[in-house]
Amino acid sequence: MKALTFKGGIHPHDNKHHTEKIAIKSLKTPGKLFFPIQQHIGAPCEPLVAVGDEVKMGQKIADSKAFVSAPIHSSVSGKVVAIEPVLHPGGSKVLSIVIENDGKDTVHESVVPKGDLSTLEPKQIIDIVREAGIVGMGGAAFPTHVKLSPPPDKKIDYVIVNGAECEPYLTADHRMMLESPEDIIYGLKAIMKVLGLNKGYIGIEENKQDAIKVMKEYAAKEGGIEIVVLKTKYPQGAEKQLIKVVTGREVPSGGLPADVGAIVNNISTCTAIAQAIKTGMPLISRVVTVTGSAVKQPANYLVRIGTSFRTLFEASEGFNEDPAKIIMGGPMMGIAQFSIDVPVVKGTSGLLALTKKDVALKPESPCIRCGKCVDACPMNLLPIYISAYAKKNDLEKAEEYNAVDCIECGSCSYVCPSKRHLVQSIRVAKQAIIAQKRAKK
Amino acid sequence: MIKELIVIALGAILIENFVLVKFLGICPFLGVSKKVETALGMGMAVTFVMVLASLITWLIQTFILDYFHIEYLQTIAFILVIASLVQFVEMVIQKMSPTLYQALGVYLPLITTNCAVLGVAILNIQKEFNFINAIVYGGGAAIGFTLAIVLFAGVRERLELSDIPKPLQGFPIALITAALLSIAFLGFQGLKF
Amino acid sequence: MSLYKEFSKGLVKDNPAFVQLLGMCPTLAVTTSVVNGIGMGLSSTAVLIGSNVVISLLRKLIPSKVRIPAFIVIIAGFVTLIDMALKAYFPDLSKALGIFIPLIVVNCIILARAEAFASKNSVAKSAADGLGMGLGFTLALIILASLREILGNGTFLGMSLFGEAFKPAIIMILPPGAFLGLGVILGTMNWFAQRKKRGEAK
Amino acid sequence: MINEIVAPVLSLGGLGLAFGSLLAYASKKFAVEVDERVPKVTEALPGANCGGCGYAGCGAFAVAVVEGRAPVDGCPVGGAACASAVAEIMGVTVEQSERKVARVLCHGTKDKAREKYEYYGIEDCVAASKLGGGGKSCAYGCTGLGTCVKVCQFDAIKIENGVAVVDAEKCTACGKCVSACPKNIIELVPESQATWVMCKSKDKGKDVKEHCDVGCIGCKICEKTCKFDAVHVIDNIAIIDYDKCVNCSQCVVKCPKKIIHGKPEIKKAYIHEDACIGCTICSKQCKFDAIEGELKAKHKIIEEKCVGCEQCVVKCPKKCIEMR
Amino acid sequence: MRNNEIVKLGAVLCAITFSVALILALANMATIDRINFINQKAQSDARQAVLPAASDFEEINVEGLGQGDYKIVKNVYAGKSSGKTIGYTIGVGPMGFGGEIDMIVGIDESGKVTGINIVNFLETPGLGTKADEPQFKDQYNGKSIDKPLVVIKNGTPKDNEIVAISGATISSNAVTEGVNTAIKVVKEKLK
Amino acid sequence: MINNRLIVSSSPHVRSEETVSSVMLDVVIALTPALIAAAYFFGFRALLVTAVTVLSCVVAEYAWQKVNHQPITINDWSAVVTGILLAFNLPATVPLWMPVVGGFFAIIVVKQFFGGLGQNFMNPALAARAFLLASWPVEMTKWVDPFSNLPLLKTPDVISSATPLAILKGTEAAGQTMPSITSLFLGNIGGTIGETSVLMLLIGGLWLIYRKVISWRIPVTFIATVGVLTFIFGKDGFFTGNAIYHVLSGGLMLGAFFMATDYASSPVTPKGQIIMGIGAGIITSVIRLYGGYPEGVSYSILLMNIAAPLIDRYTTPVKFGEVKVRA
Ligand SMILES: Cc1cc2nc3c(=O)[nH]c(=O)nc-3n(C[C@H](O)[C@H](O)[C@H](O)COP(=O)(O)O)c2cc1C
Ligand SMILES: Cc1cc2nc3c(=O)[nH]c(=O)nc-3n(C[C@H](O)[C@H](O)[C@H](O)COP(=O)(O)O)c2cc1C
Ligand SMILES: Cc1cc2nc3c(=O)[nH]c(=O)nc-3n(C[C@H](O)[C@H](O)[C@H](O)COP(=O)(O)O)c2cc1C
Ligand SMILES: Cc1cc2nc3c(=O)[nH]c(=O)nc-3n(C[C@H](O)[C@H](O)[C@H](O)CO)c2cc1C
Ligand code: SF4
Ligand code: SF4
Ligand code: SF4
Ligand code: SF4
Ligand code: FES
Repeated sequence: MKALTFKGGIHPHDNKHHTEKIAIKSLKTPGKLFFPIQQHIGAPCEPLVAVGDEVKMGQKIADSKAFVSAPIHSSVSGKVVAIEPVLHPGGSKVLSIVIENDGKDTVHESVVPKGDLSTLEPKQIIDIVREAGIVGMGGAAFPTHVKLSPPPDKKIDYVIVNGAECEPYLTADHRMMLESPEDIIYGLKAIMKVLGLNKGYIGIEENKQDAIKVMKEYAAKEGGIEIVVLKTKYPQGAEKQLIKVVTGREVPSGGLPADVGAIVNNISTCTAIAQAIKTGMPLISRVVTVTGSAVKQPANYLVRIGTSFRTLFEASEGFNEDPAKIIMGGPMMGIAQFSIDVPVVKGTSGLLALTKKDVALKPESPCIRCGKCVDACPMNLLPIYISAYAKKNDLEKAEEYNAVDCIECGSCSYVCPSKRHLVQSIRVAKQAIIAQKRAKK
Repeated sequence: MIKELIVIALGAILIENFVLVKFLGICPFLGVSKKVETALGMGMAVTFVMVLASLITWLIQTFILDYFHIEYLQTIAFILVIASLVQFVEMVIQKMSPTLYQALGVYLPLITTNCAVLGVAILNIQKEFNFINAIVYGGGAAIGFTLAIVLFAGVRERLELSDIPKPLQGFPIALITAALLSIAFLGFQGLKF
Repeated sequence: MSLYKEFSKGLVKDNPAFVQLLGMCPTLAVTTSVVNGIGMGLSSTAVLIGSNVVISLLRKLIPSKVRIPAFIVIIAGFVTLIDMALKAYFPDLSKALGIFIPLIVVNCIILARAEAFASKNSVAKSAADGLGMGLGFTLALIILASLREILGNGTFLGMSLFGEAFKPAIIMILPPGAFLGLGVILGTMNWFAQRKKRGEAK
Repeated sequence: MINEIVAPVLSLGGLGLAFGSLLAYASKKFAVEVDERVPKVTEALPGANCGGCGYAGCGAFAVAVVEGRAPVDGCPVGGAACASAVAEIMGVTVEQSERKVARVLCHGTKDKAREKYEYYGIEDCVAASKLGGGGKSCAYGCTGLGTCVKVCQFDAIKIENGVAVVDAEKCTACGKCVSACPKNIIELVPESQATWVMCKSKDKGKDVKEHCDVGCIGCKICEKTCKFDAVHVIDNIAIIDYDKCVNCSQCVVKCPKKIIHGKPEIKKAYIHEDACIGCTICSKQCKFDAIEGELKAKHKIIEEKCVGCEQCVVKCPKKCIEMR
Repeated sequence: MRNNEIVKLGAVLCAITFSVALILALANMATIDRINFINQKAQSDARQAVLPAASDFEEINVEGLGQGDYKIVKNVYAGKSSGKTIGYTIGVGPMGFGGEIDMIVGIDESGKVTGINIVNFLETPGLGTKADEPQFKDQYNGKSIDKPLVVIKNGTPKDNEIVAISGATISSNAVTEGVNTAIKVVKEKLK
Repeated sequence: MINNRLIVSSSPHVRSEETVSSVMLDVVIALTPALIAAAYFFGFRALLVTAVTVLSCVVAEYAWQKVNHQPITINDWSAVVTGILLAFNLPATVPLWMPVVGGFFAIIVVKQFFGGLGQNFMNPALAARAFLLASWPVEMTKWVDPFSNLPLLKTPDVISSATPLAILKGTEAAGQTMPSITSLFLGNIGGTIGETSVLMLLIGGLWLIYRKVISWRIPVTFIATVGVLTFIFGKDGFFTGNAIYHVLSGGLMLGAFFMATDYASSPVTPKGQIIMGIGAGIITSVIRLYGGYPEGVSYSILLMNIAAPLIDRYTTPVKFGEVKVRA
């Protein structure tokens, strides 16, 4: 079958060779762990514990009444030593529960298998997912139970598992597909059950042939699951592009996947769902790729949420040379860090330490109107103009050029020969426009 | 016949473009060209008035000035007619169609003191056009004006995003832009159909 | 003293063509040669003085509601007079300036001065203002025309300046040259003004 | 011969008459009401079209004023003179409000404030502050990338050594910079208000010291010093209540970090004895016990104690106290 | 507006218009003769220049001017000397580079071009305007009307050849087209 | 563990290797074959003219930036590209002061007055050519046959030969015959320095497309439009035109591949680029068939440059997701 793809996009060096062949290692975290009360899109949680309380592994330590939110669980057993603002990978300080690990991993009594998939009702599965605090692990950390509860007027007919992992460097999803394919299938089956579908899709980029092979094998065993081979191109894994490739439908501007009857979930999200049903263990750990040319021993780790970045870098034996940039996530969409004393959160898919040479900070020069950004934009926008008007603070014009449709994929900035900070300026304008609209309402 | 009219119209639009070659209507060209929309509005208003003015001044020239042999009163008669016409049109539009007035109204007073209108009226007579030709020439000249001003406004909108050296900002760069437009329009010289 | 002030402001400080940017069409169109520039400038000056004086005389008689049409008629009258005089006594110049003589009517400078000055000031002042503005306009035309004639034709007032070796840039007496010349002159003026300002600030 | 005169006169006159009556007729037939005050108000406005009034330019504001939707003194740029001109056109009176100017509440210049990372990106405070609050390690300080400078139409702000500084002379209090600053550290303050805190950090004292040499550590010394109850430390930062503050500068003097801005020169009160009637109002007023004198006797200022708060000047019924 | 106000406004405007018209009428009477004289003299001078032998000119009506092959022909005058027609001047307006070239061609009874004169044109200064210089214009003098004239770019001209102005072939062609048309008028219409 | 201050920026954190100078250098490389052909056919004088033009462009850029205290960017090669392309638009016979004037006009008036690299709305090299052509038409239209052995420094005093288009147009008929198609293709004909060798220009153009410096849209639509229109509106009635000669002669190849594609002055939207190509093709054909000049490529590009901002504005691509919400 021919690999499918979308219009626009770019071909950065994928740099996955550092870690794609390295099996996932489980990592223990002695010392303190940090649990920010907001690790997801939506309402922040309220702490359910107080300083001095003893907590167990898998115990819910923060929750919220809001629908769009997800509870937080302790990933270790130990004692709450503080509840205070702590630096979050997002860049600001967020109220966090600090737990001193006692190293015993005493499992909380609520952690029990939830029953057999075939007997569970859709409603029950959604509750399990919510209670397990599962959020999208592809980066945006949107509460998964919300996605699984589409409004009744929106009939969902496509469930797509996102195995594109199109970001360079990252290999967490890739390893996951090789090492726990049955969990992925199980998670997908659970979602299909919730939505009453008997067909599901898994989209995988061409450059992960071994994963395609393994997934095909396992999918064949189950039936009703199709592996869609995608062309290796960034941002193949972006939700809207993926849906277009798999279903031929375009998510309308300003709309949600549900508007075209689709829902997309990340590979790791599926395994988390599988875990939550099979063992009852909520989302307390995830796979993080630690890589980049400044890292001595790049690796994929299964780590507890709340572990400090520092611990991960120490596990990788530190740095070859002083890193110029530390990034949480991939190089295209990740967030640059100014400190490594921040905790792994539910959305942490990778940690990159890049050298000065990798980040090549060339100075910005005037736009030469080469149009490469226009060709690269997967959303068919004109980054050159949005950015120019954004920089003139002309929000009206920026909106006219559809600034709010930008998915901030970074393709435009990547290709720009003038090294212009296109996405940054577009993002600022986009946020200002959205804020302005909200204020008007 | 038709061919002749086309030649007259194309000549007025491209070869002898009122603004870029003949230098008529420079004030609105420089003044009302910061935005494409307003430029288009101005162009439309000018077109409307120029066609109407061509028509009426031709009649006045033929049936009054020539008839009484008082051609020397041409200037004064024409300007009177144009000024009244513009004002009249303004009032009518304001009453009849507020939307059109919003679009055109603000430009109308400007047109009174616009050489292009008086210019076309005088040229019609100088070129000894007949009635139809005069109207076509008026329309062609006006479309030429509109074309020039809209293109110019497009370029100027782009200049808004450029780092024009400080001393050149405003009028100087507008004039230099017009010079470059005019150079490009040299390409239509000598066009013969 | 004050008359002198009314007169001199039009020459440089409030120069109608270079500073107020009025009357652009004739400025651009007739400056292909210095002679034409002078002719146009003086004709406009004559109209300006005439209309300023008459309007100032009549300023109390003309009701403000009809002042604009009245002004236009008066201006047009003077323009026609000048037109006749040129045709009768300077036929060559008349031919060279062509349609731009009747177009003096719509030259914004004249109406602007009538409206902004003559209709509010005494006869003497209005005459001084008209003379100043007119000469300022003439001066501007001469400057632009010299630039264009020298560069574009290698002559000044028709006299050859450089001899055969100099190949004049014809474009300067073509339409683009007018825009370019005026643009560069205005730019240079701004440049000096801004440099002066910066110098003062320091 | 007659023809040569009559024909032109009649035809031109006829034309004039014809078009004149057409217009006269049209002006009746097609008359549209416009409020004459709109152009007048527009003329009275400064014409900066800055939008500081909240309307789309001066013209829109003029319409709003005439329609009664906007206050006559709604133009921050024109100030009192403009407000009274507009008021006159509208036939109302206005109370004079004091001129305000913008002030930047941060003095953490490059040499005083530390940086947490090296910023690479567009020169824009909003953009930078979205990246972990900007390069400065203090989350509350000026990022110094000059977004305020760009929005100021009046050339009234400059970046000096990494911090924005307002030129009070040029500032028109249009408020553009106030809303543009992502750090919310620009405030519009009455021009005569000479005392203000040059910091907005809500961090704890220990953290503040780590980030910056000139940050408010929340020690409350100013709060204790102020005799007018005008300064309070709330959320670790001193905040002055400008309604209560009399610019006595005592907090300025006492602040251990020297981060409260005060008036440039402290003057002392002086009582013109010949005019003093000994009413004792001033001595009762003085919170610093700097005035001595018996009832019905001439009063005197004790220079060492006077801090120049001017309260006696304000209250003296005979207006015989002067600052020198 | 009250009605008597309208009347007043109208009266003022009328008064101004009347007086201006009156003054202009007087001025016109003062100058019209001179202007007419100048215009006529200019025209007859122009004709005289291309047909020096004639002393006065008389417009003759020719069928079909301004149409078809004769589209560019504007007028034809017979040049007379002592009452006898000795030649013709033909006004033609061929299209040059910058627009119409308004010119007069003189042809005498013996079938020779006696001269051309350019009255008005918009050719590029320094290029096309060289067409009005004797160097170029005089080439036409004495050419026979037997054969149409041809423009060559360089080399030595033969009998019926005209050397183009360098860099302005279009203008040269246009002028020659004008002359050829004039020749055609004389050959086809006046013989 | 970390000793230095980290760098923080907005995503993306990696950038492609392409830079402004690498793009411009590609254009220089693409122009080299045509330059070699020019040297072969017109001799060293062609090289000399090119060198003078390039030098004056670079000097003009340097001088302007120095005087205005701007960062010096002559090492981005863009002035060199402008210089080469301007030289390619001049006859090999021009007196050497003309390229100097042209270079300064191109860089200072057309480019720097408008803010420098990428901000000029008109093609500097072409605007300068039009400026020179209008200023000194005689010098600018003195063509020589190939291998004429031009003197190096003296302004050659030659008799001009005709370009194929002039012959085609018939203005300068007088017995000259059209060169063969092979000569046209190889460049063995009269014309400006860089326009004659279709073969070499094609090689350069394809290199640019291969390197993704330009897209196919403008050149292909431009050339195709000229071909179709000149065929339809032939001299002897409809569908009799000599399209092959029209396509292979004049500056069409040079213009279509190198000048209509100039980034700064052409539209950035895909549809806009197609409109640019077609529009330039139409204007070129109109000027060639009915205009005062034998050649219309340069004016057509200049005229489309003027329209480019408007084209861009009205051809905003349909954004992803611009579809109706499923009912
Ligand atoms: C405010 C908001 C509301 C959302 N509501 C829904 C929803 O109702 N159904 C759904 O399937 N996804 C919903 N999403 C999830 C998005 O479709 C998307 O999966 C999520 O934002 C992560 O996408 P990304 O990683 O491509 O950015 C919502 C997202 C946001 C930000
Ligand atoms: C530019 C871009 C690239 C993305 N790439 C991936 C990817 O490679 N893999 C992935 O799982 N999600 C990726 N996402 C996130 C998806 O759009 C989508 O949010 C996610 O697959 C939804 O699953 P989740 O809610 O389980 O995370 C990307 C998003 C964007 C905007
Ligand atoms: C601005 C400009 C003005 C020109 N003016 C004329 C002109 O007035 N007359 C003319 O015949 N050619 C003129 N030309 C030249 C023609 O376009 C054409 O190049 C020329 O006629 C052919 O060259 P040749 O005469 O050397 O064969 C002008 C060219 C330019 C660029
Ligand atoms: C594909 C391409 C084509 C170019 N064509 C031209 C050109 O025709 N004329 C020119 O002056 N510069 C050209 N340049 C150079 C550069 O873009 C030019 O200096 C800019 O117009 C200056 O802003 C070109 C550059 C590229 C990459
Ligand atoms: S404009 Fe937005 S969607 Fe388009 S390439 Fe840039 S970042 Fe991606
Ligand atoms: S890629 Fe960069 S240089 Fe090219 S058009 Fe876009 S912003 Fe301009
Ligand atoms: S005051 Fe605010 S807007 Fe101004 S430079 Fe500082 S942070 Fe930026
Ligand atoms: S400093 Fe601020 S308030 Fe003052 S004028 Fe400038 S933008 Fe307006
Ligand atoms: S002078 Fe011509 S429009 Fe103003």
